[in-house]
Amino acid sequence: MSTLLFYAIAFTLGCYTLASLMVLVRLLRGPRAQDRVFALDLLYMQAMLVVLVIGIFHQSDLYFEVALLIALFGFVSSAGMAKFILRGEVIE
Amino acid sequence: MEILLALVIGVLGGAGVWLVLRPRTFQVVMGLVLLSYAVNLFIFSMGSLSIDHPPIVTPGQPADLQNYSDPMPQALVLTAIVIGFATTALFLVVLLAARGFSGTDHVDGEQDAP
Amino acid sequence: MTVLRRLLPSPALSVALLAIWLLLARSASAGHIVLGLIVAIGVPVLVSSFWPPSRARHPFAILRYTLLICGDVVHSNLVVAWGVVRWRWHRPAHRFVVIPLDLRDPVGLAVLSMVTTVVPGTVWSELAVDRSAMLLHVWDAPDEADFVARFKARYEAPLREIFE
Amino acid sequence: MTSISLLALVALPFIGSLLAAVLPTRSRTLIAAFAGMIAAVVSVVLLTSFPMVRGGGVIRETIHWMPSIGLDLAFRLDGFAWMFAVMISVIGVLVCLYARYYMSPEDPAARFYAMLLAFMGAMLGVVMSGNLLQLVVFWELTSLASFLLIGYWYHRTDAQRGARMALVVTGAGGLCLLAGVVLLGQIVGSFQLDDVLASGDRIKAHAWYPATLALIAIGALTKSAQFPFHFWLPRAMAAPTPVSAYLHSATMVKAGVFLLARFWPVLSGTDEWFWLIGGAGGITLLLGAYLAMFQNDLKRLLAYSTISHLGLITLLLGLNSPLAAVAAVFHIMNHATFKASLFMAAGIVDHETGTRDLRRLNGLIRSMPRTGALALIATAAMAGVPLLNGFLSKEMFFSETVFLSASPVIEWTLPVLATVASLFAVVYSLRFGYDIFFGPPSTDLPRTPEEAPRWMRMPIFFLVTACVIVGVAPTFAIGKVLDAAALPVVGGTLPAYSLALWHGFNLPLAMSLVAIGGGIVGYVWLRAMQERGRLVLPPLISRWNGRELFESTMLAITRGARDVLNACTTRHLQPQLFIVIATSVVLASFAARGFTLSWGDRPRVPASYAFVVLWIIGMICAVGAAATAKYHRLVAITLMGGAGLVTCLTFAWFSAPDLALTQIVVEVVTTMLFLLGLRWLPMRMEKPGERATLRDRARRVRDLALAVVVGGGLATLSFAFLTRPAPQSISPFFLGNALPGGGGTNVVNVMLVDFRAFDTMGEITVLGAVGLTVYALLRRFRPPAESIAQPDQQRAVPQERATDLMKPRRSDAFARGYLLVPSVIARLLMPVALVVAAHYFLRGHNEPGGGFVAGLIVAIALLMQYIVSGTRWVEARTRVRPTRWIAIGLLIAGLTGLGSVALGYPFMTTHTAHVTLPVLGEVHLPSAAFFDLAVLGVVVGSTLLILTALAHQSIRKQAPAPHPSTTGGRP
Amino acid sequence: MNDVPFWLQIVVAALLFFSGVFVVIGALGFLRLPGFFLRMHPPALTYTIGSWCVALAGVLYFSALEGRLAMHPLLIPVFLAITVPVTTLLLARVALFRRRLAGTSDTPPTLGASDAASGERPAP
Amino acid sequence: MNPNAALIIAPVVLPMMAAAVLLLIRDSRRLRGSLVNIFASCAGLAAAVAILWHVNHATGPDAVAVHLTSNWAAPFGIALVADRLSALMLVVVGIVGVGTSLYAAAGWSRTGSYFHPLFQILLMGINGAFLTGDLFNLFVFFEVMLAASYGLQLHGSGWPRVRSGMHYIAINLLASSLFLIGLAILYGVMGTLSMADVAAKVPLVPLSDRGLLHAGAAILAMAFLIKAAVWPLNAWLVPAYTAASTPVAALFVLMTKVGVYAVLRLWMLLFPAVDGASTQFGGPLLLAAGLATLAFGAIGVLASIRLDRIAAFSVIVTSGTLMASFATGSIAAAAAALFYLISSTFAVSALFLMVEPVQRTRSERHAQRPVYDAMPDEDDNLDDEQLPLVGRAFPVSVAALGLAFMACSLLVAGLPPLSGFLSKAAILTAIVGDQAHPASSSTWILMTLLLCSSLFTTISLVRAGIRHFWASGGRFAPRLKVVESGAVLVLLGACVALTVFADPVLRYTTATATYLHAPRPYVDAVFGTPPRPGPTKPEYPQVETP
Ligand code: NA
Ligand code: NA
Repeated sequence: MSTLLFYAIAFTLGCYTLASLMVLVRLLRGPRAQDRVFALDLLYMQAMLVVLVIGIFHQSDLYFEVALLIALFGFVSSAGMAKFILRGEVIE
Repeated sequence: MEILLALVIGVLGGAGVWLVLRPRTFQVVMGLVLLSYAVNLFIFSMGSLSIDHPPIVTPGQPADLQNYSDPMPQALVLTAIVIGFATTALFLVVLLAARGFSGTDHVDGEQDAP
Repeated sequence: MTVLRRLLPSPALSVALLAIWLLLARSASAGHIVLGLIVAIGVPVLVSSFWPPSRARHPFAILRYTLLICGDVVHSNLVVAWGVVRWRWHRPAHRFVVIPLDLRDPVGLAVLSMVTTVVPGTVWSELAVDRSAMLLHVWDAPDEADFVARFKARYEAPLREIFE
Repeated sequence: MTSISLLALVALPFIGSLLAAVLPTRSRTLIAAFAGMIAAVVSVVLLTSFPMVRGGGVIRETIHWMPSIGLDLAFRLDGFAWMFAVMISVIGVLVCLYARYYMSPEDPAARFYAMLLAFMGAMLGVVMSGNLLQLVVFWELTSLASFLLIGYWYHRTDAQRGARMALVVTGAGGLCLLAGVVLLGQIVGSFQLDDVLASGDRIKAHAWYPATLALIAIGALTKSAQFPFHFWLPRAMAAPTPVSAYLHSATMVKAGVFLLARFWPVLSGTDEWFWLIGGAGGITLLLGAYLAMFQNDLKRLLAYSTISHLGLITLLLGLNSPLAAVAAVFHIMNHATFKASLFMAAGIVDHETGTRDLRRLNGLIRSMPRTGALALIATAAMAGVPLLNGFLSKEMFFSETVFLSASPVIEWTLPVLATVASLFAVVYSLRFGYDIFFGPPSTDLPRTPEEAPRWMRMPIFFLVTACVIVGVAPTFAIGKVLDAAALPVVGGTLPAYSLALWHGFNLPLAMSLVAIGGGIVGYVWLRAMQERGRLVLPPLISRWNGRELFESTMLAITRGARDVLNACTTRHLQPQLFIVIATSVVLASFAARGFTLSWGDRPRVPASYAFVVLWIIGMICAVGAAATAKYHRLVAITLMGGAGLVTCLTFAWFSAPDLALTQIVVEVVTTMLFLLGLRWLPMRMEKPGERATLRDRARRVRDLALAVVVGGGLATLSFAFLTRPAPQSISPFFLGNALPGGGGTNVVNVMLVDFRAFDTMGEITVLGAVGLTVYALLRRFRPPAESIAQPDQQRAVPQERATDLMKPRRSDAFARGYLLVPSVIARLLMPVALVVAAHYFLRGHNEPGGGFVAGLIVAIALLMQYIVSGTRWVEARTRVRPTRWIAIGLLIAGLTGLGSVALGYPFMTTHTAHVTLPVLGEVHLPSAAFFDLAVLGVVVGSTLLILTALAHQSIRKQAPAPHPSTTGGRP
Repeated sequence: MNDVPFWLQIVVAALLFFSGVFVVIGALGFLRLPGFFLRMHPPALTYTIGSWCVALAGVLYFSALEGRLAMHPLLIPVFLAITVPVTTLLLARVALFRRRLAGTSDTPPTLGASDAASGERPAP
Repeated sequence: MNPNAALIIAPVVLPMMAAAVLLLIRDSRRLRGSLVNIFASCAGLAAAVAILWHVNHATGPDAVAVHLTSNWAAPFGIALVADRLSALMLVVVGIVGVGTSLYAAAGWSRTGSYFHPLFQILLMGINGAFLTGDLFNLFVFFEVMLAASYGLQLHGSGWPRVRSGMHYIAINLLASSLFLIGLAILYGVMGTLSMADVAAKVPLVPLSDRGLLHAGAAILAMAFLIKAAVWPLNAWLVPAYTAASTPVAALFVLMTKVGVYAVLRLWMLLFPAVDGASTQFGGPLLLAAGLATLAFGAIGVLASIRLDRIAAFSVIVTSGTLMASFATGSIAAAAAALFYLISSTFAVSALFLMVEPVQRTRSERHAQRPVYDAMPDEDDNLDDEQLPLVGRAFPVSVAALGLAFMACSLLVAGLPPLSGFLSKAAILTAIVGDQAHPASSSTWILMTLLLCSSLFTTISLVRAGIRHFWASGGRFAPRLKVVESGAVLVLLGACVALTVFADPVLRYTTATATYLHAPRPYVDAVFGTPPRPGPTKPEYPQVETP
C-alpha cells in the first residue's frame, strides 16, 4: 500500500464517517419519521461504502461480500418502515 | 481503540439493561436486542482481535493467531446471533399476544402497575 | 418451442443472472459457467410464478439508454453538488412537476423510476392510479413546461421503444 | 412353635388390607369376618410364641432394604413388644367384631376394614421394629392410617378437622422423632435397636443427648397426646367409635408411651428425662382428669380420661425408677382393657339412644341392664376401685410417688398430685357411670334404647372379664406376662415387685381412700353446682382451648407464610429482572475481588479515526434507542438499526466477514419483525404536562445506576481481555486442520459444519422450535380491540377520491398504485436474490457465507414479495410450507449425522465424495454441504413461519368469523 | 500479487477522493436543506457517484492487483440502482401523503383525482 | 467405533428426528402424532437405560463413555460424555418423558399447535444438556430446551400463560445473556470450552487471573441458578408452571434439574476439592442459596391452597434441597441428594399430572372456599345435631385417584414408607454423619428446614386432599382416561421401584458422587478417547496444541 493510496483512503474514510455523523444528526433530529428512515437508509449506504473502501485498503475481496449484501438488502428495512408509516402495516 | 471498543460494549450493555428494566414490553424487547449486541461484541472481544486477518486459510501461512484472527469466538458469536434473533422474535410475538389479552403494553399487563 | 419457453421463460433474465453469477464467482472457468448456467436456467423457472415474461427488446437501445443515463448521472451529480455547496447564496428553482405519461408498461415504469432515482435532481413522488401521469420533485426546473418536454423526450421515449 | 416369621406377621394385616379393599363394599359381614380372622391369626400366632420371649428371649428377623444408610427391615420381638403386639391384635379382633354391629349397613365396609387392618399392621410394625428408621416408617404409617380412620365419615366437618389435626400433630411429632432417631443412630453408629439398647452410657454422655432426647420426646408426647400436644385426641372422637376404642386403648396413643418405654433403658436416668417426661406426664395426668370432669359428651369424657391415664403412664416412666417403669407397663395393659370396653359401651349407648350427651342420658340401666353392668365394672376399673385391674396399677403408682427419693419439693408435690388426679378420676368415672345408667330414665331420646345384640356386647364382656380376673388374681393372670414385658423395659434386671392385692394399711392405700371418698363428694358437689348452671365449663382454663389454639396457629402460620412469601417474591417482572441483574453484579464483583485491572501488554490495535467516529455513532444510537423506546418506537427501531449496523461494521473491520454477513441479514429480518409487531402495539403519546412521580423517578435513578454499573462492568471486563495477552487457546488447531481435516478454507464455516456441527444442529433446532412456537401462539392471537380497526393511515385516505394508496390484490400480475413500481422491482429482485443466495451457499465452506446467510437471503427476498404484493397474492402463487422446510431440514441434518454413524464413524463425521465430472473436472462433495443445506432449510422455514404468521394477522382481523383455528391457514 | 502501477494508484486515489467529497456534500445537503423533498436530492450523490467511484476504484485496483479483470465491484452500483428506488419512492409518497393530510400549502393534489369516476375505485 | 459410543447420541438425535417426523404429520392426525410421540419417548428411555447399563457395568476408563461428534478429539470437537451422572439424569428424563407423553395423548395436544414436536425438542435439549462435554454446546442445548419450553409453556395460550410466559421468557433471555458472558470470560481466561479441558486448565490459571476466572464462574453460575430456581431468582417459576398445561408442567419439573445438574457438574469440575487456589470456590454461597431456597419453597408450599401451586413450590423445595445438599461438600450427602433428585422428580411430576384430574372431582362449594379461611364454628360435637353417621363410598375413579394422590403426597412430603422418605432419611443421615465435615450450624439449619418442608408439605397436601376428596357437598366422579392413569402409574411405579430397590440405587448414586468429587476420570476419559482414523483424517492429528 503506497502512501498516496493510504492517505486517499484515510481521507475517504474520514469523509464517509463525517457524512455519517451528519446523517446521524438528521436521524436524531427528524423532524418527521420519513427523515429518520431516509437517514437510516443513507447510513446503510455509507456503511457499505466504508466496507468497500476498507476492502481496497486491505486488498481483500472478503469485504465485498458484506457490501454486496448491504447493497442488495439494506433497503428492505427502510422500505418496510416507509410502508409502515404510509399504511400503518407492513404486510397487508 | 481498545478503550473505545470496551466503551461501546459498555454503552450497548448499559442501554440494554436500562431498557430491560423499563415497564413497557416494547422497551424490554429493545433492551434485549441491545443487550445481545453487547454480548456478541463481548464474546467477540475475547478472541485476539486483529485487522485484516480473517480466519480463511491461505496456504503457506502458519496456522497461528498472529496470522489469523481467532475463529472460535466468531463461531460462537455466529451461533449466538442466530439464537438471539430467534428468541427476540419469540419475545416480540409473546408481547403482542400479551398486549392482545391484557389490552396494555405493560410488562405485567396492568395499566397502573407500580 | 413450448418446451424451450418453459425451460427459458425469460432469456434476458437468464443472461443477466448468468452474468451476475460469473461476476460473483469472479471466475469464468468451465465449472463456474456450468454452475452459472444451471442457476441461470433454474432460477427463472423457480420464480416464474412471480415473474411474467418480460417484453424487453432492442438490446442496442438498452445499451444506448444506459450510456445516456450514465452521462446524465455524472452531470446531475455535479449540478446538485454545486447547488448544495452554494445553497446559502443561490436557491435552485425546486418544484413539483406533473409529467403526463404515455408509457404504461409496468417494467418500463419501474425502469423510469430507477432512472429518476439514479439521476440526482429528480425524485419520483407519485404515480397516478391509471399510470397516466407521474409527479416528480425537481431540484432545479426554472421552466416547468420545458422540463416536462425534455424529460419525456430524453427518458420516457426510449423506454416506450424498448418496452412497448 | 419354634420360630415365627415376624415379617409375615406384620405383612399379614397389610395384605389383608389390600384384599379387604377390593371386597364388595356392602358385604360387611364377610369383610368383618375376614378382618377378624386376620387379627385372630396374628393373635394366635403371637400367643403361642410366648415361650420364646419369656425371660429376655428375643426373636429377630432381618431383611436388607437400604443397608447403605443403615435402614433394614429388622423385626425384633421381645417380651415388651410381644405384650404390645398381643394387645394390638387381640383388641383388634374385638374391634372387628364390635364394628360389624356398630357400623351402619350403608357404611362402606371395605374402606373401613381395609384401613383398620392397615392401621393394625402399622402398629405391629412399630412395636416389632428392630431398626430405628424402620420404626419411624411404621410410626408415620400409623399417623397416616389413623388420619384416614378418623376421617372415615369424611363428609363431616368435624371428621375432616379432627383427622387433619391428628395427622398434623402426630406427623410433626414423627418428623421430630426422625430427627431424634437420626441423631441417636449417629451417636450409636447404628440404627439397630439392639445396638442402641446396648449403648445407654454413650448416649447419655454425648453432647447431643439433650437434643436427641427432646426430639424423641416430642415424637412420643405428640403421639400419646401429652401436654401440650393433648388437644388433638378429643378431636379424634369424630372417628367411628370402634376406631376410637382401638386408637385409645391399644394403639395410636400407646405408641407414644411404647416409644418412651422402649428407650427407657438408654435415655432415662437423667434429670433431663425426669423433668421432660415426668413433667409432661404429671401435667397431663392432672389436666386430663380435670378437663374430663366437665365433659358432657361420652366420648370426649373418655378421651380426656385417656389423656390423663397416658399422662400417668408417662409420669411413671419419667420417674427414673425401675419399679415405676414396671408399673407403667402394667398400667398400659390395664388401661387398654378397661378403656376399650368403655368406648365400646359408649358406642352402644350412642348407637341405641342416638345421643352421647351425658345430660340427656339417664337411667339406661333399665333398658340395657347387661351393657350397663359391664360398663359400670369398666368404669370402676377406670376409677381405681379395688378388685379391679385399675386399682393395682394405681396403687403401684401411689407407692412410687410416696417412696420416690428426690428433692423435698417433689417428694411432697408428687403424692398430692397423684391423689388429686385420682380424685378427679373418681369424679368423672361417676359422671360416666352414674349419670347415664341411674336416675329416672330419659324420655326425650332420639331413639328408644334397647339392649344391644349379644355379639356386640361380646367384646366388652371379654374385656371386662379380663379386668376382673386381673384385679382379683393378678399374679396368676398376668404375672408372667408382666415379667416378660417389663424386663426389656427396665433393661435387664427386673426390680422386686409384688402384684399382691393387699399391702396392708399404708400411705398409698390411704391416698386411694382419700381419692375415692373425695371423688364421691366432689361429684355430688359438682353435680349440684352444674344443676344451678355453674361450673358448666371447666374453670380457670375454659378459655384456653388447645384446639382453638391449634386452629388459630395454623391460620396464623398459613397467613404468616403468605406474608413472608409476598415479601420474598414478586409477581412483577421489573423487580425480578432487577434482582437478577443486581445479583449478577454483586456476585461477579464479589468473585472478582483481588483482580486488578492492568493496562496489559498485548499489542494495541492501530488507531483508526473512522472507527472512532463510527463507534461514537453506535453509542449515540444505543443511547438514543434507549431514550426513545417509550414514546417513539419507530425512531427507536431506526436507532437500533444504526447500532446494529455499527456492530456489523465492527465485525467486518476485525476480520470477521461471516459475522458481518450474518449480522446484516439478521438486522434486516429483525427490523421487519419489529415493524410487523408495531402494528399491534398501542400508540403511546407523551403527555406534555405529565410529571413522573417521585417514586417513579427514584426507580429510574436506581435503574440508571444499575445500568451504568453493568455497562461499566462489561466495559472493564472487555477492556481487561482486550489488553491481556491471549491465553493458550485451542484455536490454532482449527486454523491448522480446517483445510486438511475439514476440507474448507473458511475456518469459521468449517467450525460450524464440521468441528462444532453439533452446536449448529442445536442452533437450527432452536430456530425451528421458535418458529413453531410463534406460529402456535399466533394462531390463538387475539388482537386488542383498538388495533383490530384499520390503521389510522388507511382510514385517513379519502374514500371518495381515487388515490394510488390501494391494497394489493390477489390476482394482479403487479401491484397497483403506489406499489406498482416497488412490486416490479421486488419481483426482479427475487431471481437475483436466489442467485446471490446460491452463491453464498456454495462458497460458504471456503469463503464467507454458508447455509444460514443463504437461507436468510431467500427469506428476505420472499418477505419483500409479501410487502409489496400482500399475503394473499404471494400465497396464491406459491405454496410456501415453512413447517415442511423445517422438518426436512432437521431430517437432513439428522440423517447426515447418522450417515457417518452407519459407516462406523462418530455422529456428523464429514465425508467427502470425490467425483470426476466431464466438464467440471474433479468435484469434492463434502457431507458438510448436506448439513449446510439442512441449515438453509430450517432457516428459510423458521424465518418465513415467523414472519408470515405475523403477517397473517393483518388479513385475519378483517375476517368476519374470528375463530382462531379456522384462519391463518396451515403453512 | 502484482504491484499496482503508480498512475493507476493516482486514478484510484482520485476516485476515492471524489467519492468522499461527494458523499460529504450529499450528507451536508441532507443535513442542511429545508424541507423533506429538497433533502431527498443530495443523498442521490451517495448512491450514485459516491458508489460508482468506489466501485470503479475497486475494479481498477483489484484488476491490477490480481492481474485479471475483476469486474465484480460493479455489481454494487447495479444492485443499488435496482433497490434504492423502492425506499425513495415510498418515502416520497409518505411525505406527500402526510403533507396532504396536514394540509400543508403548495402540496400538489392527488394525481388523477379529477377522473376518479372513470378510474378504479380504491380498495377499502 | 464402539457401539456403546454410538448409543450416546441417541438421546439427542432420536427426539430431533422424531420432532421432524412429527412436523410432517398433520395436526389433525392426533392419534398418529401421539403414537409417534410415545414411541419416541419410549425409545429415548430405552436408549437411556442402555447407557446407564453400560456405564454401570463398565469398569475403569470405559465407565465414562465418550462420543466425539464430528470425529474430532477433545478439546477441539464437541465431546458427548455419558458418565454415571449423565446416564442417571437421562433415565430420569426418559421416565418422565414416557409418563408425560402418555398423559399428553389424552388430548392435550389439541389445545394448540405443534405440541408433540416441541415436546420432543424439549427432551432433546434436556438430554443434550446432560450429555454434552462442552460449555458452549451446553449453552446451545439450554437454548434448545428453553425454546421448546417457551412453546410448551404457552401451549394453549390464554392470558395467564402468556403473562407468566412473557416473564419466564424475559428472565431466561437475560439468563442466556449471562450464560454467554460467563462463557466468554472462561474462554478468555483459559482459551478452551471443553469441560474436561477447562477442568484440566483451572489449576494452571495464574493467580493474577483468578479474579477473572471467578467472576466468569459466578456469572455462569447465575445463569444456572436462575434455571435451578434458586431464591431470589425464582419468582418466575410458580406462575409459569402453574399456568402451563398439565403435562407441560409435569415435564418442566425436569428443567430445574438441568440447572442443578449444570451447577453440580461445573462446580465439581472447575473447583474440585483437590484444587489448591480455588477449592470449592463459592461453596458457602451455594449452601446459603440452597438453604434460602429450601426455606422459601417450604413457606411457599405452606402458603399455597391450590394444588398446582403446591406442586410448583415443591419444585423449588427440591431445588433448594439439592443445592444445599450438594454444597455441603459431603459425598454421602451428594449421593443421597441424587437419590432424592430421582424420587422428587418423579413425585412432583406425578403431582402435576394429578392436578387437573383431581380438580375434576371438586365440588362447587369447596372449589371456592379454602379450609383455613375461616375459623371453625363453635365447638359442636353432638352427633344428633350433625350429618347422619353414614359413610359414603368412593367411586372407583375417585378411589384410584385418591390413592394415587396419597402416594404422591407421601412422596413429595417425604413421609414413609416410599422413596421420598428414604431419600430424606438418607440426606439426614449423610449430613449428620459426615466425618469430613463435622456438623455445623448449617447442618442443623438444613436438617430443620428439611423436616419443616416435610411438615409444611404434609399440611398443604392434606388440606388440598381434604378439599378435593373429602368435600362435604356433591362430588363428581371424574372420568379418567386410561392413558392418564397410565402416565401417573408410570411415575408412581418408578417411585415404588425406587423404594424397593433403594439400596442398589443409592449405591449407584454413591459411586456417582464419589466419582464427581474427583474429576480426574472424567478428564482422562475425554482426553483418552481418540478419534477414529478415517478417510477424511488420514494423517490425524495434524496440529498439536500446547
Ligand atoms: Na434522483
Ligand atoms: Na458461514
